[in-house]
Amino acid sequence: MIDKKYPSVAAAVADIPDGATVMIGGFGASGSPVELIHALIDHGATGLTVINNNTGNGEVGLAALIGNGQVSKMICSFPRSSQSKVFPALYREGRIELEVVPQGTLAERIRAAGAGIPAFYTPTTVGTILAEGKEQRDFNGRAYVLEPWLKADIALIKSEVADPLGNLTFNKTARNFCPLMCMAATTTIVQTKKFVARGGIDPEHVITPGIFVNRIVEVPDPVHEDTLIAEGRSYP
Amino acid sequence: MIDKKYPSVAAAVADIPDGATVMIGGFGASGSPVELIHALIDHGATGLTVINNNTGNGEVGLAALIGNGQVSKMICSFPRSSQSKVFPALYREGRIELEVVPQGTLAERIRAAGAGIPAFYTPTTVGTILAEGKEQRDFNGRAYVLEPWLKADIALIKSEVADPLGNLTFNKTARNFCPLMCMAATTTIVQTKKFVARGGIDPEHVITPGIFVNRIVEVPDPVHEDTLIAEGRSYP
Amino acid sequence: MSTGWTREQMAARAAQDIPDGSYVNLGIGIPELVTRFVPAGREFIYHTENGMLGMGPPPEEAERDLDLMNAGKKYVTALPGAAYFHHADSFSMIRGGHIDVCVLGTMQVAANGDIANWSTGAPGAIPAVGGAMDLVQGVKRIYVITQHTTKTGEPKLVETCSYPLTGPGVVSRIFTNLAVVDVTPDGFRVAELAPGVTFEEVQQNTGAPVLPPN
Amino acid sequence: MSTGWTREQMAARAAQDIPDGSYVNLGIGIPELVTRFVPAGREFIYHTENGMLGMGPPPEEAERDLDLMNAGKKYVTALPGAAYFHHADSFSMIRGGHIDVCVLGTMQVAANGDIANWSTGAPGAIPAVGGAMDLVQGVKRIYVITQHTTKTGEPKLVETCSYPLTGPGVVSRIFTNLAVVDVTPDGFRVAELAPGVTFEEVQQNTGAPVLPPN
Repeated sequence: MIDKKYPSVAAAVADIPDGATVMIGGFGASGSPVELIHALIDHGATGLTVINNNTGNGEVGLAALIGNGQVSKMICSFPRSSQSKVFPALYREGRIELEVVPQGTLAERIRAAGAGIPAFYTPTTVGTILAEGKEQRDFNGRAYVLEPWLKADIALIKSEVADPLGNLTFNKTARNFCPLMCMAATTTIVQTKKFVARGGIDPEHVITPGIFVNRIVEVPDPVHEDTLIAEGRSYP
Repeated sequence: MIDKKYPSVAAAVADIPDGATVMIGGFGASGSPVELIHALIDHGATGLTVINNNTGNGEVGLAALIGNGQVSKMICSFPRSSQSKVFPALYREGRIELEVVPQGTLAERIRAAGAGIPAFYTPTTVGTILAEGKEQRDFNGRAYVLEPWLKADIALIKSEVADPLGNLTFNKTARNFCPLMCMAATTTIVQTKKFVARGGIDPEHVITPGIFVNRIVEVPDPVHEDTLIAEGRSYP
Repeated sequence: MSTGWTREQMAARAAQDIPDGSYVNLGIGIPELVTRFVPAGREFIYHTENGMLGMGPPPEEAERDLDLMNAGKKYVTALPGAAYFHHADSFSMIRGGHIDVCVLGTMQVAANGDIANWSTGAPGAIPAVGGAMDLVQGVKRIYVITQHTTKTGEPKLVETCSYPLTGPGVVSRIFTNLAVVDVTPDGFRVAELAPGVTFEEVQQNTGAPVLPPN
Repeated sequence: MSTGWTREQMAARAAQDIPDGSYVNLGIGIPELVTRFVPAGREFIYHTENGMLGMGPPPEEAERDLDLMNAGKKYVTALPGAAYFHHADSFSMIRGGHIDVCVLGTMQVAANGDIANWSTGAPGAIPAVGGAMDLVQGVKRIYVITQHTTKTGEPKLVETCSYPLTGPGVVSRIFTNLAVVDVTPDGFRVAELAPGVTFEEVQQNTGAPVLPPN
């Protein structure tokens, strides 16, 4: 019987190589897979390209991964926020690369990778400096730019419920990029709050079908990034 | 308070004009909005372009709409089946036009229309006669064809549960093209088996958000196309 | 000179121009106040880019779900009839033209409807675009609420944006403290003046020619 | 001459080559028999194009749900752990390379892996492609199960397909009644002969050169 469960977050991330491209689910703190990210810090892989909407907050989770010098490039839509200090400092020192992608284009490029669509046209960025260097083309009298798919080696994802086949549900707006990243990574690693037997998720309510998931770790009481930040915590 | 409910299938389809492009949900008999289609037959609009995976079965539903001479063009992936007689006969007489689109490309073109993506690249049809006349291009050493979005004026959809805002769920594989067509039509008309108050659908379980739906008609005991065909029925 | 409308009055005036049943996306800042001034008998449904329709007001602290945020990363609630969805679906709603109205703040708007509200273009600034460029290209109607001038008195309604554009030719109407200003094929045109504000005051505080009300 | 393997034996032989835990899409006809010959200790998860993973066997008539069909429009069941999804997601699984194995029937396969299984190209025939072209381009491994020759004895394994292609160079292995045949850079190569069948018989019934087993 197929069972994608792994014994620990450490085991689940143990083979992530240096130089990997890693998608990390979440929008700000909502849906951030903090335990998986901290396991990746313990694991120590470096030279990572990380894809996330943001660049982390405080000194935990994604910000801690960046602060630990493991990330050489960020691909995101919004690299600053009121509580992000680690990335801006490194960026100003020229120690980390940045590719800014509009949020909707970021989502669509990730979906395209999962869907086998190598490129698509979108009106977003037309007439702006972010369209510079992009191929442009008119359809029905309107201008669009060509955008390529965005793939990853690894996705780190937080789910609410998972079953042994990898079927997932998410909690509220913690869903955000997660179902798309599950589709677009070669190896999708999930930490789940609840692990249920087969049949424990109604087939009508599955958000991410198990075909997009490779490894599942049960983390029954996940910490929330916002809580850690409110407590002034840092990692490691 | 927003309430998209309509009093009857007749009222919901009353303004569909001659020459409209109409998406009809369903895969074969599964998910076919039979009552809405029969209302469209009663309404009598002609010169329609219909988008569906198939061309109907027996002499009810979509097959009856075609048989009634209201459809001038079909866009579908699989226009024949063991029980489809109406379309093949008209097609051989040159009385109806046909555009065959591979099933996955059909789904993706419809989604693209709903998502504001005017065109995308896909490997499907490369090296076949269905790629003739299509723009072809290599990405990462592999050939792809360019496919345009596919929009419609109207979508006729069958749902399992709907609320006044137009949030929808579907029954099992009756889901098929329905959520995509809801996104791609200017006016989406839904017949629902159950109509519930706001809050009657868990926000986590909504399949089609109400923003993609314009009109809802409650049809509590919908006939199933397979049942009508087994009974040898025809319409009108 | 009268300073015209308050922040709340600007939001209330913008809300008047949003039809009943609209799907609405609100930018951060003054646009968020629109929710407090929905005209009687109308209902708007709020979309947030990170994946929800039917967004409600902030929760009591005890009822917070840390996973229920809006695009500004503030805690919110879900109203009955809400729906959650992923980012690709959320931006399909935006890019596909399904959102009726987007109300944004801005740094500059030009007489041809160009908007610049994402970057000052200053050297060393970290570029951060978020969903701004998707919104201005995709939403059916782009409204702007803004003070008519910067804190130092510089016009925000200008002939040509000096900051990098968010999108070209997309704004249809601007609600400022001084006036409601339409973007027309002939440039800015005052649609309505705030109480005590004269057309001349609007012109003096605008960096491009302004046409009087029709 | 031995006729070699039966339909069931062909399906069972194909099933041997599908790894445990595979996501599998089965074409109509002999490929459907694969579900009956899953090797002990293995589990396959079946995908159907119309929107389900975890497809189970046909239901008892009393337990039928008329809305629960497979891509061949036959009534099926959903196993525990199944998931429903819409057509764009379903073909994302296919096009995006997430399905491990697709087992198809065919009219012709060429020595370079070209497959023709959707149309005879006959004048007046109504073209009907369904999901065939998506499957052959998207699924990681394309297997074919087919009689080695047509009912009239014509080879189905040929030098060049005379029927319109479904996809070029996509087939990796063919399971016929006579042999298991690999498509290699050097053309057809027999991997295994059915009991009582000789290599010469396979060559005689094939429309292109065949290499002997390695």
